[in-house]
Amino acid sequence: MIGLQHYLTLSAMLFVLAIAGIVINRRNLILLLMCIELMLLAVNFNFIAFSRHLGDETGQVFVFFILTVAAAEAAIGLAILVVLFRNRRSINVDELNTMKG
Amino acid sequence: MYPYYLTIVLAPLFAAIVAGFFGKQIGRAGAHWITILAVGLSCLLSAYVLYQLYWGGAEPENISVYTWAVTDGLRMEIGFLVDRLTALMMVVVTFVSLMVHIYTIGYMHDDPGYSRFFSYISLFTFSMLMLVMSNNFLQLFFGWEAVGLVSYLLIGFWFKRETAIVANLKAFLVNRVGDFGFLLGIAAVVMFTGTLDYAEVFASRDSIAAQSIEVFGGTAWNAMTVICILLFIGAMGKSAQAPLHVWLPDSMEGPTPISALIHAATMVTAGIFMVARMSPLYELSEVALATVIVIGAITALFMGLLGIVQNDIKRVVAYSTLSQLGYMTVALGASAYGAAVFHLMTHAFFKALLFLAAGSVIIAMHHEQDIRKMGGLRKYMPITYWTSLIGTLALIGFPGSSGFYSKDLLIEAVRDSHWLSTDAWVYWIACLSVLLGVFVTALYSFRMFFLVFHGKERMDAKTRSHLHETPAVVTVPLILLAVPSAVIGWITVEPILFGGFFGESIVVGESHDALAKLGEHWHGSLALLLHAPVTPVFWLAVAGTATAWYLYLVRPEIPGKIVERFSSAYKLLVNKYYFDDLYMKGFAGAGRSIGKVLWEKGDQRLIDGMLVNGTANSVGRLAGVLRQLQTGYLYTYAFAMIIGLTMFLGWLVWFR
Amino acid sequence: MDITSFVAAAPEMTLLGAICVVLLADLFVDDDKRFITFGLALASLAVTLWALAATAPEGRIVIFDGSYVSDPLSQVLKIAATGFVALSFIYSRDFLAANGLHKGEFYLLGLFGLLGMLIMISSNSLLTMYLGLETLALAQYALVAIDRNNVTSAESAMKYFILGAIASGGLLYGISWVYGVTGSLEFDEITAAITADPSLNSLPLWFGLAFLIVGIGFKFGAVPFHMWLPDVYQGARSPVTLYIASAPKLAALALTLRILVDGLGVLHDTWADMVMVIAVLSILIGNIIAIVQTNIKRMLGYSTIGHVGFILLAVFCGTAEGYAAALFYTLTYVVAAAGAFGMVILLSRRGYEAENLADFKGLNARSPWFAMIMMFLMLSLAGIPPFIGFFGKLNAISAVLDVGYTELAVLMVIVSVIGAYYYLRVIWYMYFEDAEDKAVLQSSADARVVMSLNGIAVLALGIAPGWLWALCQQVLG
Amino acid sequence: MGDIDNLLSILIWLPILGGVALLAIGDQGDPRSSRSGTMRVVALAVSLLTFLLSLGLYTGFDHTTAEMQFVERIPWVPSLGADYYLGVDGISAPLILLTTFITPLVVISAWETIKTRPAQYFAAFLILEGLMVGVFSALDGLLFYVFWEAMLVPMFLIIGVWGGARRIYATVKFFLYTFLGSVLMLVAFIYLYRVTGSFDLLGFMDAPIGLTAQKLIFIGFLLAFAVKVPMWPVHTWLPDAHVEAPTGGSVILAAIMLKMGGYGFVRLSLPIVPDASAYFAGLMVALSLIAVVYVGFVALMQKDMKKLIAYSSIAHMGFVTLGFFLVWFLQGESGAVLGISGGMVQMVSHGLISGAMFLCVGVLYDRMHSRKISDYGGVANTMPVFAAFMVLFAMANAGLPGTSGFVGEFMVIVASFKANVWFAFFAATTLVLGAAYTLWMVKRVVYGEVANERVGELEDLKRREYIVLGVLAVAVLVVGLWPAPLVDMMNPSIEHLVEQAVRSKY
Repeated sequence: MIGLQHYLTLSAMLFVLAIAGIVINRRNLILLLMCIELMLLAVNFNFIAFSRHLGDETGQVFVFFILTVAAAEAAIGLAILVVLFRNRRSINVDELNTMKG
Repeated sequence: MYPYYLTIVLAPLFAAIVAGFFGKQIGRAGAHWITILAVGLSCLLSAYVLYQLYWGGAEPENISVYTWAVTDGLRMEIGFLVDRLTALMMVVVTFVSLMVHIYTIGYMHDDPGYSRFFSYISLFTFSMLMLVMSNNFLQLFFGWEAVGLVSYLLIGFWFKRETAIVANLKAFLVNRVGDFGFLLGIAAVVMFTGTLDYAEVFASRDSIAAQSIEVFGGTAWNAMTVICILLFIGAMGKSAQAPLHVWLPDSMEGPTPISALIHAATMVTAGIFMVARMSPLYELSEVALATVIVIGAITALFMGLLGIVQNDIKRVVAYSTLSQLGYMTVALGASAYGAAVFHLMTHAFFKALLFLAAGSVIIAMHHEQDIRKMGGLRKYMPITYWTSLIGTLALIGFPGSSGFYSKDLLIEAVRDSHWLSTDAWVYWIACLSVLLGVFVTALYSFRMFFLVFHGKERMDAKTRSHLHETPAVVTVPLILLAVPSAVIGWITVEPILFGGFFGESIVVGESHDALAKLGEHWHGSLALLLHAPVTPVFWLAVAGTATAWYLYLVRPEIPGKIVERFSSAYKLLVNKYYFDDLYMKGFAGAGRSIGKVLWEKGDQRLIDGMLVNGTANSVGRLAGVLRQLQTGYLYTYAFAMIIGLTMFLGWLVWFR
Repeated sequence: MDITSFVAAAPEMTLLGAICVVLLADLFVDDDKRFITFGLALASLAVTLWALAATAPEGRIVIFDGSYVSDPLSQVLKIAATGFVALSFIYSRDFLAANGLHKGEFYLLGLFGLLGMLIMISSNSLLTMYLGLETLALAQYALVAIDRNNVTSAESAMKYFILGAIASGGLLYGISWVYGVTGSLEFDEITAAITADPSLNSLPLWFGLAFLIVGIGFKFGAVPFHMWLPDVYQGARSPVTLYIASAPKLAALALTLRILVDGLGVLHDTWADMVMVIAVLSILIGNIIAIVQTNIKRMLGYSTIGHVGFILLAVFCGTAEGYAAALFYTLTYVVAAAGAFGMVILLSRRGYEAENLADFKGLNARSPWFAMIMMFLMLSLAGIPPFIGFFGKLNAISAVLDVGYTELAVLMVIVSVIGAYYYLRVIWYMYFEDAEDKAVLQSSADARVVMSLNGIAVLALGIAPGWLWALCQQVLG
Repeated sequence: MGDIDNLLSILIWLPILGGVALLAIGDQGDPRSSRSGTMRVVALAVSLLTFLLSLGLYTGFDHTTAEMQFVERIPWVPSLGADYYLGVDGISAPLILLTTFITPLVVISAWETIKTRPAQYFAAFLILEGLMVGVFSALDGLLFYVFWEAMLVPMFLIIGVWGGARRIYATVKFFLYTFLGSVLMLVAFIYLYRVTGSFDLLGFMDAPIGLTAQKLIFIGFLLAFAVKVPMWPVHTWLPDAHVEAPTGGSVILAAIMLKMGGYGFVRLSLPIVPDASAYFAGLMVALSLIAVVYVGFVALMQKDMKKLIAYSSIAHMGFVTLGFFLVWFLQGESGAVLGISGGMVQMVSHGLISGAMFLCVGVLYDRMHSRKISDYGGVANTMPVFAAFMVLFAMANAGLPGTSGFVGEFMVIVASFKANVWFAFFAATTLVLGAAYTLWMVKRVVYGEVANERVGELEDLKRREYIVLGVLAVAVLVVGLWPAPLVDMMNPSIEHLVEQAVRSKY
């Protein structure tokens, strides 16, 4: 029987994967955006699992909000990416360090 | 009498202020007139006060002028205690001061600092009067330091001379060493009596003597001994007793009038006066008296020896002053306070005379002070010659002169002192010193006298052509001082020493009273004079004079040979027993080195370098390291967040 | 639930309506008449303020099924946030116009950001909070990137976005756990649930809590979630930095107080230690690294981190006085910080951003008045009396001492000495050094007047701080 | 004049408002011309008016009571229990008078020597004056602290803007050093506020506090006050600050700001934490004596006149702290009041003397632009009047009786002898050391042949300088010759203080 903890574990793994992707990836910014989406999905997973477990719809409503916001976030993220690329001709994470110290 | 006292004190102060601040307005004549008139007035009134106290039957007065401050039950006042001791000092001070004022007109005639000089010596008169008239320790210290200040200013009067300004700094600092002890002594007085007033302190002297104080752990010292020795340290500074004597010869860098006034007649005797004034206290401490007499004996003999090798006319007189101050101190230590004060008085006259005469010679020699370049001045300066002779005879204690009475009786008092029965070694040190001192005194005095006034004329031709007697403003004071130098002893010895002149102002313990013992055999001045040729003192003086005559007039080549023969002893004397080297290179040098080490190593390197700037720098370095964490890379930033999160989680799981 | 209860949410609605008006109007405004948009934006803020004043609640009103709350705290924070947004608009106009950035977007994004803040401030559930947070965050990401031709802006926007997204992801993850454990998103109900069943107060809930604190720490810029802050402060154009540095701090405080106090107040024992750790790290690292900065925006960024540490230390106390101190500190800090960034803008002109410390050299010779104003601001930030920043520190330290953490109080004061150094450096550049740049200041009269008032305010508030402190105590009493 | 209401408030705010007015007036015309200006006149007028009004503190002072006088109290930050609470007693009133007395002199001394931004210069001093009066009159801890810290700002600017070559290092060091010292005092205040529920200083004095807490509070106070005094070993900011500060800055710093440390000890440490004060008394005395001896030696080797005077200030302030902390060595005996009186008189006197010494150096510096002793020599030849003043003040600095410098030293030495012979012994070394470093400097600067051409071209005192030094000289002599008015003013308060200091509070 697949129980709550399995969902939670899966979601946690997704979350960790997302974070690992952000920390380990040093090449492409697009990948970072994808990792962020993954992270939000992990959260959604959690919410739905809890919602089902508690028998309470609020969690699922929250998921809809998250999906909407995620879309907006992706839009803005990509827009910034475009601006960045226009200026630097590169979306390499490794080169994003003109400010430091 | 109170208005008189105030006038006596304030007149010189007023004159000093006028001459000092308005010197330009009143002109040179104005400056000397106002100060002379003021000091003359003080002198007259002082004489009147003395007259009233001795013949007029006036009682000693103890008056408060104003309250300086009161706190914690300690009254600090300014006030006068005028008794015969004070009155005598007042007369001596104002009289010598007056003479010096007059003399200065001639001596400082061409000096640009003319009115300043008059202002200073008037100010000195004021300070000295405050000192002697004080009725409490605070004011005593005031006067004590004020005369020190004026002495400082006057030694450095010719402030362009490097030697002068070194000398005045030295004088002030050495005096400060003495004052260090003096002030602690006053603090001790306050501690044991809770008051600064002489009368109250004297009244509780028995209770002081009954107390003790722990200075070094475990050793209890008698309170009276501590107080008296501390106070005497002050006197050692001011009265130039060994080893705090080094400033006095150097102080001769000042103009000659002040050498006469301050560094011979008055200020340097302040220490003697102070101990005499404190006689009720000293009488109760054998240890303190022993200290006093030993220090005095050492000074009397060894400083006299130095006089023999000096070639500067003023320095010879200065060493003679040191030696004579030593005599007075010995008398104090022998509880013969009266003899000390008596010698103080006669010494004031004849030593002022000698200095002024020396000054007269210096004027005539165009400020040449080396006696090797003089000689045969007798025929050029008869007045100076004769007055000098009187002074010199008084100094060596030639029978009949004032010095004879004071010194002879002083030595007798020492001989009869209680020390023979209590502490024999102290007795013999004192006796031998004062007796040998007589010979030494005669030797250096007449050495100088002969070298200056007799023998070959060793000055250059130009100087010789200008030699002549000095003007009246110089010679009149010489004559006026020569008179008391010659006769004052004869007249006053009986009343002062044996007539109970000091009354209550000097207290001597029954068993200590050597003068009283002498008094039992007292048959008058004439008897003493006639008795002189059978005393060793007389023959020692004669021997000294004869030696001087032989060595410096008859066989002038011998001294050189002696120097060659005893070169190490000579070197010791010429270098003044190396005291100056010890102080300048030793103490002053060590002080500077300590200062340098503390400053450079302590302040700059340790405190500032390591602690203060070190802390600041390490914060700066830390900042430099920490900023490296901000790499600029996104993944580092994210990683930092993850670390934070992980730490939270770890803490929650394992430590919460 | 009747329609009248919506009145409590009137400020947000009014603002939203006004935003729509501005949005539309701006379409018809030429570049050279952009002041119309500026005016309309200010008017929107004015209307919002009016709405705030008109709907001031007596006590605590909860509407929208417990998702929205209006209470004295929200009133104070909203009024302040609106005011600071207005302040940043006024300071920014000249700079934007001079640098070809004077578009409607700046104002619109700013207003949208404000809307997000108002929502955060009034949120009574985790959902509302998240929505408000994202509204604000998205507006801020866009604002940072507003200068499309500026490479550092783009870089900092990217950093801000990525890290912000991680933080909100973490926050959401935490929310999901809190929701899962307590079965509710509303703060009141969360508290009620935990109180009813103390066994809930255990690891799963704490797990969520930790993630929430990550979100809070990021929003505030507390170490170690602070890394974005210096880069964004430095990289964004000065008006944007000003915007980010001022009003959103109030929203962040609301975030903290609503979640940690309203929602999870009963978990104080658990979150206090975490908050303390990040607070202590913040005051240390923020103040120390600031010493070696040469860019004033970056320096102020690090200094912000230090100040955040103080705010969080006040929150850490978990007492009403501590929360009041946090509120007081935030309000007074933002006044001074807004002024400081405003001064950076004031000194800038076409194609030249006065963002290096060296640009402040000799300001006293160029303009004694503004040098003095800047000095006031710096002294206030350094916590020197009689400027208001001192009282912020005083209250925070007092609150910390009250809960018995003397060592912490000592650390706080010592760190403020370290902090004083870099503020003093600004003053010494202004007063003791000679000017490298002798140009006359070119800003409009209104900005100058507001700037002056801003500077005087930190002094005046410092001389009479009583009412503000009383207000803070009353609001959080 | 004693019946002006709110006299203390006027003394605080009049100069501050005057300073603000000066800033508003600004440098009219060419600031370089010595004749420019309303603002100089305004500055002088305000400072003189403040001084005249402050005389009301003396004339209206009740010498018989230890109670606070001229009290003003209105709520200030009621939510913090802090009041705008002012008042003076015999301890603070003389220091306020000193402040208002010195400030006009500083204004006059800077009349034409400050050429850059004179309006700001004068304004800084006036504002500083107000704040300093505030420190001395505040009876509320918070108010006290506000004035205490705010004071740093004008001084920071004064040193930094008008100072010498290394002014920035010096002024930042000054600021951070003193700031670091005083923040812990703030913590102590807040703790006391927590205990008593208000910031009332008099309330602090009556509150019972445990010994451990007292010790911690004492340390907090100690750092604040020891840095200000400054006591060894936290004194190193002072020489730097003094050397780099403009003349006026040095004068105010030495004459008044250092006094705040001493004032703090008597106003706060002794009465508020008596048991801890007793506990630390040995340490305090030791530090004071180190200050006297160690710093005396250090002063001897200084090559810079201002640095020398700065070090001598440290040594002299050592007497102040020595006098204050003798109380516990004199339990049950008289002498405690004497020691504290001595310390207080020493503070006033040092204010006059060090101010005068710095002004003297300023006079030379204005002419030669050098503070190095070796650049001088034989100044007396070209500046005889100046030389006279310099010697007078040097003698006062060396503690010559008849000058104010003697009074405090005398009282403290007498009191310390009662406490312990060795205290007195080390304290009295100042007689020698003080004279040595001061007079050695005088010898090298004032006396001797004209050292170089520039000394040969020196002009003697201008009328303005003459007035300033003359006024100070009179003050130094008056206090030295008749300290009774000063001592009487302080006595009841000090007796009360001793009672407070010897009781136990836990």
